[in-house]
Amino acid sequence: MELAIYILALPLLSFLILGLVGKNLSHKVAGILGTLSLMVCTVIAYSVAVTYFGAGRSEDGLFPTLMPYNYTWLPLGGNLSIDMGVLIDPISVMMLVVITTVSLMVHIYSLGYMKGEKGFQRYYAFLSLFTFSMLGLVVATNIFQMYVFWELVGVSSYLLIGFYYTKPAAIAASKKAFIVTRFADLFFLIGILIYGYYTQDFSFTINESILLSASAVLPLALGLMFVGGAGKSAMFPLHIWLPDAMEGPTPVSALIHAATMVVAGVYLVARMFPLFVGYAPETLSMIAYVGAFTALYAAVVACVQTDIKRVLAFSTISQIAFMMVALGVCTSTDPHKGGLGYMASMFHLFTHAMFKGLLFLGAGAIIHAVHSNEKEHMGGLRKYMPITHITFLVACLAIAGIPPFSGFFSKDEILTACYDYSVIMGMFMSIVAALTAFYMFRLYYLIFWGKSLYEEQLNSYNSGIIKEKPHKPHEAPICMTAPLVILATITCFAGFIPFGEFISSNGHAYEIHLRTEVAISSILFAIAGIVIATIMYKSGESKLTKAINQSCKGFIKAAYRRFYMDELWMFITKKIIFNCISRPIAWFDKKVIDGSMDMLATITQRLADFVRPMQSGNIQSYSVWFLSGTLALVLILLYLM
Amino acid sequence: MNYLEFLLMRPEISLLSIFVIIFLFDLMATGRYRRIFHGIVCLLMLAHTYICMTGSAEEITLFGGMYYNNPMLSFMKAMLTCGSILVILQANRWLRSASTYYKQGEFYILMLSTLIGMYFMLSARHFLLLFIGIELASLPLACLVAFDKYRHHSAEAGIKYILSSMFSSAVMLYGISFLYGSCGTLYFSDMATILSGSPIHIFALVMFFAGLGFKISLVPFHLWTADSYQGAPTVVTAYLSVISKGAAVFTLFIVLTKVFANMIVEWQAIIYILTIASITIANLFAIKQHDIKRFMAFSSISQAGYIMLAVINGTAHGMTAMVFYILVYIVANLAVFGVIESIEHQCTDGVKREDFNGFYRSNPRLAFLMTLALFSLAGIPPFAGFFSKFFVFMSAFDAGFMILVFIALINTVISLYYYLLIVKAMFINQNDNPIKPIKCDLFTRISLTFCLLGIVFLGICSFVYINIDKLSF
Amino acid sequence: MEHYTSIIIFSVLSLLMIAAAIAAVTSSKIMRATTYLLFVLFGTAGLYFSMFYTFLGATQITVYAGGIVVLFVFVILLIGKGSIDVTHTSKLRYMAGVLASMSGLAITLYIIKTTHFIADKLDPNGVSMRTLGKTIMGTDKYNFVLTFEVLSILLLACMVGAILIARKK
Amino acid sequence: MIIPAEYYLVLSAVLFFIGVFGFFTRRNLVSLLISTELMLNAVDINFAVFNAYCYDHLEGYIFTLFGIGIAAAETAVAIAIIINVYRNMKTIHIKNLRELKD
Amino acid sequence: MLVALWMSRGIKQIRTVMVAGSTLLLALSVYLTIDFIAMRNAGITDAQLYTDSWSWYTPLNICYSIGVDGISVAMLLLSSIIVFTGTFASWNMKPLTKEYFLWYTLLSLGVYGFFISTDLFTMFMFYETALIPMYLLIGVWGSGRKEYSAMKLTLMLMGGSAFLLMGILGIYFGSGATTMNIHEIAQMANIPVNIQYIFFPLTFIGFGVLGALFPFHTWSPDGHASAPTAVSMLHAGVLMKLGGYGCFRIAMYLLPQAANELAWIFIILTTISVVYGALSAISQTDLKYINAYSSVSHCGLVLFALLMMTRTACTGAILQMLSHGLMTALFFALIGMIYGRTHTRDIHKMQGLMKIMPFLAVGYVIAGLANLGLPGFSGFIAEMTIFVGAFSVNDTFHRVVTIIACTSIVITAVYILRVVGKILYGKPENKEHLELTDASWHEKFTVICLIISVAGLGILPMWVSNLINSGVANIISNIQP
Repeated sequence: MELAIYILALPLLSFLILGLVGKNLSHKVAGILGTLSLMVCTVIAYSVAVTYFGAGRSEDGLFPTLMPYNYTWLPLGGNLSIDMGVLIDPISVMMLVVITTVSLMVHIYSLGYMKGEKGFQRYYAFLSLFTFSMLGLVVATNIFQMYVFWELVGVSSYLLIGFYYTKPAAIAASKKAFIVTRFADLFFLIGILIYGYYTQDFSFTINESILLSASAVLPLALGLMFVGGAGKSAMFPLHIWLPDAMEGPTPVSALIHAATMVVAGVYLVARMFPLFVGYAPETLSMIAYVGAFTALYAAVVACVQTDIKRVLAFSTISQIAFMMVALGVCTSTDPHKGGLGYMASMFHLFTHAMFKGLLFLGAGAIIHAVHSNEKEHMGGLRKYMPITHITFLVACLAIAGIPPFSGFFSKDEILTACYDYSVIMGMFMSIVAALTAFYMFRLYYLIFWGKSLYEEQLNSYNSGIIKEKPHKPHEAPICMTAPLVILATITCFAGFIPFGEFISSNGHAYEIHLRTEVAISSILFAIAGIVIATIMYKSGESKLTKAINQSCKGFIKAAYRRFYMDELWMFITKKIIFNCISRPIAWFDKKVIDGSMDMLATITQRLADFVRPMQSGNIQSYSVWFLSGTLALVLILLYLM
Repeated sequence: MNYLEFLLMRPEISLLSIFVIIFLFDLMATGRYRRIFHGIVCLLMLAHTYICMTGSAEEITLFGGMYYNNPMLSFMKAMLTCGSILVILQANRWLRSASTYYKQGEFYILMLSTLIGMYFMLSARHFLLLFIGIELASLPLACLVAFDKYRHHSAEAGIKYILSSMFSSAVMLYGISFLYGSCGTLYFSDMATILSGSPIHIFALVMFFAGLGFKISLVPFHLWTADSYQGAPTVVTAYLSVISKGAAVFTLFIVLTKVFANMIVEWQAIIYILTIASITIANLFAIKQHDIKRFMAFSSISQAGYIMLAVINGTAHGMTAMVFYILVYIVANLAVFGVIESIEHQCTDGVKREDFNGFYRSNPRLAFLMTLALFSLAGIPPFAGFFSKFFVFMSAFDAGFMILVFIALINTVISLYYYLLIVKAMFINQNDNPIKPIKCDLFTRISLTFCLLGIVFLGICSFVYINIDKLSF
Repeated sequence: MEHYTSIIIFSVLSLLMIAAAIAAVTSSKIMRATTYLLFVLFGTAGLYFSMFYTFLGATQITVYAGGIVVLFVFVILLIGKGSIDVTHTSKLRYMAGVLASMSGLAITLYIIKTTHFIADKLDPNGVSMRTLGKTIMGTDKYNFVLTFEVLSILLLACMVGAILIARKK
Repeated sequence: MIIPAEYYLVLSAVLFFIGVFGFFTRRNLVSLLISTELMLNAVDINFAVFNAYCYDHLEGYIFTLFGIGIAAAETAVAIAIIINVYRNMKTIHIKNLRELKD
Repeated sequence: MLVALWMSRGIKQIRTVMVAGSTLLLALSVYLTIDFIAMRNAGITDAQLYTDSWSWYTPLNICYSIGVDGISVAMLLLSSIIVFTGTFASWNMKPLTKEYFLWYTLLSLGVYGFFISTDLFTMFMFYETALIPMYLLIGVWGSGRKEYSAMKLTLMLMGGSAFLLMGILGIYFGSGATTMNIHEIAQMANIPVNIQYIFFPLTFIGFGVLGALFPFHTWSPDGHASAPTAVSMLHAGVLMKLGGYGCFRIAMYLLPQAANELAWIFIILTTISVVYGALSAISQTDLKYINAYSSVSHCGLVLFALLMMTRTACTGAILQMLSHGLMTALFFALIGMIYGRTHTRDIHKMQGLMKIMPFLAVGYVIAGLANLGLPGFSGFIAEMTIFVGAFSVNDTFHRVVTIIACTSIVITAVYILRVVGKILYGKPENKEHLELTDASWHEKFTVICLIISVAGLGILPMWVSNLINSGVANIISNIQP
C-alpha cells in the first residue's frame, strides 16, 4: 500500500522534469520518459489493486479503508485543517486502475499522434500534471484535498485544451472550460465550507452524532457539492464547455474529457454517497432528475452533430448522466434494497472509461488519417483503416449495450436500478439507451461506410477536375493502434468482471445478476436503435433520412445548435455580466469614484480662483479685510460665545 | 535709580554693542576693510549668539517688572539670532552687487535694530515696551523691504508694508488703550489678575491680536504678505517670513498666556477660527501661485496657521512644540530662500515656478536641498518638519481641538500638493533652457549646509526637543 | 458758568476736530487735507490742555504740528502735481470702506457704552515736570527709562532707514 | 463741571474711525498717511484720557508721549518710502501701485 | 544604513552596492525568520521577540521601540524578497540611476521600519517615509500619465495618513497619554468606548486607503499603471500591505470594542471592493490596470478577512498579504518586462507573445494561475484559509458576505484568462513584435525568484501558517470580546 504514494509522485516528478528542462530534451526522450514513468505507475497501481483486493475482506465483511499517508498540510484553526494523504478503498483503487490504464494508453498513443508537433515536451508535461492531479483527486483523504486536486485537474485540462495556443477556437474553448468549471467549483467550495463548519472536519468519515447535529444543512452542502461535480461532469446546464473542449488534441479528449476528469463529479457523489443517502435523499433524487434530463438532452443533440468529436462529446455527457442517474436513483446503501445504482454507476464508470477512451482514440486515428473532424470528409474508411474500424465497432457495440461487450453489463445494471426506482425512470433511460445506440451507429456508418471522399477526389483528380492529388487515408502507426487493440480487448471482456465483488454501496460483496426482462428489453431497444441507424445511414444519406430531416428541420437545427444553450450562456456572460455589470462598474469607477476624487481637486482649484480677488493688490481693500476680520471676531466672541 | 540694571540685560546689551560697532565700522571703514565687512558681521553675530546662549541660566526681572528674561527666552533670542545669521550669510551675494554694496552697513544696522526690537518684544512685560519693541521690529524692516530703491517692486512692497503696518499698529494701539482703560496698568503681571473677559476686554484682545496677527500674517490680517514678500529683496523676504514671524509668534504666546490667561476660552476661539482660515485660505492661494516668493508667502501663512496649533494649547507643552516648530521652520524656509536667492539673478522678473523646470539636471545639489526643505515644510518624515508638525498636532489635540487638528491635517494634503508642484518642476518637468549650474559663494554654502543639517537632524536627534522642553515654562 | 465753559470748550473743540478730520479725509487737495489735519492735531493738544496735561499738549504741538506736518508739506511740495487726491473711484470699495468704518464705530461706541469706567481722578494740577522726569528716567516700577532708551534706538534706526531710502545715491 | 471721560472716548472713537474711513477711501499715499495720523492721534487721546481720569501712575501719559514719538518715526519712514515710490513710478496714486497682486 | 552605504559611490557601482545591500537584507530576514521559528519552537512564547526600546522623545513618551512577532517576521521576509527582486527588475533604470535607487532604498527603509516598530509614532513615521518616495519614483521614472498619477497617489495616501494621524492621536490621548507603545496600550485597554467609536473609523480608513478600501482605491490603478516596474512591485507587493497590517495592528488591536461594533460597515465596504475590483478588472484593457484592479480585489480580501476577526480568517489575511505581495510583484515584474519590449500595455495590441517571448509568457501564465488561486501556489492557501475562517463566523450576515466574496475567485479566473488568451496565445500579428527578445538573465532571475517564493508558499504553507498564527492569536485574543 505504501507504494501508492509513488503513483502520485512519479507523474509529478515527470511533470517537473519535463516542464523545467523539457525544452532541452529531444521529443523522443521526453515522450519516452513520460510514458515510462506512467508505465511504472500503472504497474504500481495494478499491484496495489491486486494486493488490496487480494488481501480480502476484514472480519466485518468489508474491504478495509486504508490511509497509508495523511499529513496536515495547512492548519485552519480549531479542529479544521487541510490534510494531504492517500486513501485506499475499493473505489479509489478502481479509479487508480482506470486512470493509469487509460492514461498509459493515451501516453503511448500520443507518441504517434503528436509526433512532430511543436511543444511535444510541453504536451507530455501537461499530461503528467493531469495524471498526477487526477490521481491525487481519487486518493484524496478528505474533501478539501479533493478540492485542491480538483482545481489542479481543472487547470491541467485548461492547459491541454489550449495546447494549440495559436488557434483562437482552442483558446476560447480552454477559457470557457476553465471558467465554467470554476463557476461550478464556487458552489463546491461553498458546500465544503458549510460542510466543514458544521462537522468541524473535512474528512469523509465523520461520526454519526456530528452528522446528525448537522443534518439540517447537509442537504444544502451536498447539493452545492453536487453543483461542483456537475460542472466537472458536464451536467446540464453546465455542460457547455465539454463539446468545445474537443479543440484540444484528441488523445487529451480521450483521457480527460471522456475517461477520467469528467467522471470526477460522479466520483465525488460516489465518495459522499453514504452522506447523500443518509442525510440528503432529496438531493439524490434531484441528481437523478438532472442526470436523466442531461442524458436525454445530450443524446438528442448527439444525433445531429456533424463533427465526430462533438458526437462523442455529447455521448460522453449522456453516458456520465447515466452514471449520475444511477447514483441518484439509490434509496439506501443496501444493494439489494435500492442501492444497486451505486455499484452500477461505478461499473459503468469503469467500462465507459475503457470504451469511450477507445472511441476517442479511434476517432483520433481517423482524424489523423483524414485531417478533419467533419463527417463530410469521411466515409468508406473501413477499407483503409481496418484495425481502427474493428476496434471502433467494438466500442460502438459496447456503448450501445450489446452483449457480451462490457457496456451491456454495466448499462444493464443501471437500467435495473432505474426500474427499481420507478418504471417511468426505467423506460426513460431505456429510450435514451436506444438513442445512444442510434447515434453511435449513425456515427459509425458515416465514418466507415458510405462513399469515400478520397475516392471521389481521386476520380476527379484523374479526370482532371482538381489539380491536387488527394491525400490517401492510411492506417495509424503501431503505437497508435496498439492502445486501440488493448482497449478493445478490455472492452470485450470487462463485462465479465464480477464488479459487485469489489464495489458495492455498503461495501459487502454483491453478486451481479442480470434481470432477464430488463436485459432483453434493453437489448431490443439497442438493436432497434442500431437498425434505424443502419437503414438511415448505411449507404450515405438515404431518402428516408432526407425525409426525416425535411420534416423536422427546425428541431434538428435546434438540436444541432445544442438547443441554443451556448448562445444563452454567451448572452448571460457577454451581454449581462460583461456589458451590463463590468463595463458600468468600470465606468462608475472611472467617472464617479475617480471623478469625485478629481472633483475634490477641482473644487479646491475653483475655491482658489474664488478667493483670488481678495489679493487684489490694493492696500485699502487689504485693510478693509483686516478691519472686517477684527470686527467679525469681536462680534463672534461677543454674541456667539 | 539703578542704571546698572541695563547691564543685566545680557543679550540686548551684547547685541547693542555689536550694533554700535557696526555703526562705527560703517562710518569709518573704507576700501579694503569694507570687503571683510560681511565676515566681521557674521563673526560678531556668532560671538553674540554665544553670549546669548551662555550665562543667562537664571531668571531676571528688571526695571520694576518691565523686563524679564529667562533661559527659554534666551534660547528663543538665540534662535532668532541664529536665523538672522543664516539670513546674513545668504545675503552675501546680494550685498556685494553694485546696487547694494554702498549700503551694506545700513543693511546690517537695520537688521540688527529689528533684532533688538524682537528681543524686547520677547522680554517685555509691559505693553509700552512691547509696543516699542514691535515698532522697532517692523519700521526698520519696512526700510529693508524697500531696500532696493531702484526697483519698482521693492518700493511698492515697502509702501504696502509700512502702510499696513501703521494701520495695524494703530488698531493694536487702540486695543491697548482700552486694556489700559479697563485695567489701569500695562504691566503683564498686574493685568493678568484683572482681566476677566468683559466685552471691552474681548474688544481689546481682538484688536491686540489683530496687531500681532498682522506680523504673524494670519488670515485675514495677511493680505500684505504676498505683495511684500514678492517685492522685497529675497534676503529680506526670508527674514520677514522667518525671523519676524517667529518673534511675533513667541510674543503672542507669551502675551496670551501671561496676560490673557483668564481669557483662555476667548483667545482659543480666536485662534481656532484664525487657524482654520489661515491654513485653508493660504493653501488655496498657494496652489495658484507661480512666483516662488509669492508662493512662499502663502506657504508661510499656512505654516503660521500650523504654528497656531501649538499656541492654542497654551501650556508648556504647547510652547515646546511651538518653539521646536519655529526652529524647524526657520531652517527649512531659509533653505528654500537660500536656493531662491542663489538662482535669482538668473531669472528676469522674479523666480517663477517654471524656472525650476529641469533644475535637478543642472543643479542637483541645490535641487536636492530644496526638495528636502520642501518635504520638511510639508511634514514628510524623516525630515524635521514631520516631527515638528506631529508635535504641533499633538499639542492641539491635547488641548481638545480634534476637529481643528483634523481640518489642519486635511490641509496638509493640499499643502503637500503645492510643495510637490515645485518638486515636480525640479525633477520631472523638462526644460530646454534650465537654470545654469550655480556656484554658491562660501557664505551661502555655509548657510545652506547648516539648513540641511537642521532639516535632517533636528527631528532625528531628539535632544533638541528635549532640551527645549526642559526650558519651557 | 465755569461749569459750562469747559463743556462748551470741549464741544466746540470736538466739533471742530471732527469737522476738520472729515475734511481731512475727504478734501481732494492734499495740501488742504494736511491743513485740516493740523487743525485736528491742534485740537488734540487742546484736549490735552483741558486735561491739564500741558507738557503733553506742548509736545503734541511741537512734534506733530512742528515736525510731522512739516514733513507732509515738504513731501507734498516735492511731489507737486501728483498731490491731487481723487476721492471717488470704485463705488463698491467706497461703500465697503464706509460700511466697515461705520460698523467699527458702532461697535466701539457700544463697547464704550457698556463699560463703566471709574473716572473721577482728574487732577487739575496736572503733572509736575519733576514727576514726569522721574517717571521717564526711573528704573522702578511705573518708571520708563528702559522704554525711553529703546525708543531712542527706534528713532535712530528709523532715521537711518529713512535717510537710506530717501537719499539719492 | 468735569467733562465725563466717555465724551473723550467717543470723540477719539469718532476720530479713529474717520481715520479708518480715510484710510479705506483715499486714493493717494499721502492722504493715507494723513488718515493714519488721525488714527494714531485718536489712540493718543484715549491713553491720555484714561490716565487723566482713572489712574494715578503716568503710564498712559508716557504712552501718549512715546506714541507721538513713534508716530513721528513711522511718518518719517513712510514719507521716505513714499518719496522713493514717487521717484520710481512718478506717481503716488494707489491705483498705480498694483503691480504686485494675484 | 543602506543609504549611507552607497551615497558616496559612483554611478557604475550602484548596481553592485544595491545588489549587495538587498541580498544582505534578504539574508538577514531569512536568518531572522529561521531564528524566530527556532525560538518559538524552543518554547519562547512572548508576544514579541527581539524587542528593544530607546527612549526618543521622552516628554511625549515617544520611544524608538522595535520588536517582531510572527506577522511582522513574515512581512519582513516578504519585503526583502520583493526589494531584492525589485533591484534586479530595475536593472536598466536609465536616467538618474543613483537617485532612483536612493529613493527606492528610502522607500524600503520605510517599509522595514514600519514592520518592526512597536511604537505608534515611529510606525507612523515610517509609514509616511514609505509613501513619499513614491511620488518621485513614479513621477520621474514612470510612464504614461505619470505626473497626474503620482500626484493623485501621493495626495490620496497622504489624505489617508491624515485620517490615520487623527486616529493615532486619538488612541494616544484616549489611553491616557502615558505611552505610545502599542502593546502597553493594548494591555491597558482603557480607551473609552465612545472615543473608540470616533477613532476606529478614522484609523481604519487611514490604513484602508493604502489597503485600497473601496471608495478610496482610485489611486491604485493610475498609480500602478504609471509606476516603473520595481516600484509597482514594491508598492503593490509591500506597500499596500502596510494598510492591512496597520488595520490589524493598530486599528483593531488597540480599539477592540469599536472594531467589533463597527466592523459591519467595513465588511460591507471590503466585500464591495473584493467583487467590485474583480469586476472592474474584467473590462480593463491595460495590463497594469487589470492587475491594479485585481490588487484592489485581493487587498480587499485581506481587509475583509481581518474584519472577520477569527483567528483563522486573520491568519488567512496575513497569508493573503504575503501571497498577494509575491504574486502581484511577479505580475508587475512581468508586465514591466513585456511593456519594456512591446511599449504598449493595451491587450488588444498584443498577440501571440507566447511565440515571441516564451519565458515571460510562461511566467505570466504561472502568475495568472497563482493569482486565480490555483492549488500549489500561495493564492490558494490564503484564500481558502480566509474563506474557511470567514465562514466560521456564525451569523447570516457574515455568511452572505463570505459567499459574495467567494464569487471573486470565479471573476478572477475570467479576467486572468481573458488576458492570457488575448496577449499570449494566438498568432503574433504585430510585425514589430516579432523582433523582440525574451528575458535577459536578470529578468529571468527576478521572475524565477518570485515564482519559487509563490510556489514555495503554496506547496509548503505549514511553516508560514504556524509562524503567523502565533502572532495572530495574540492580537485576536485582544480583539475578541
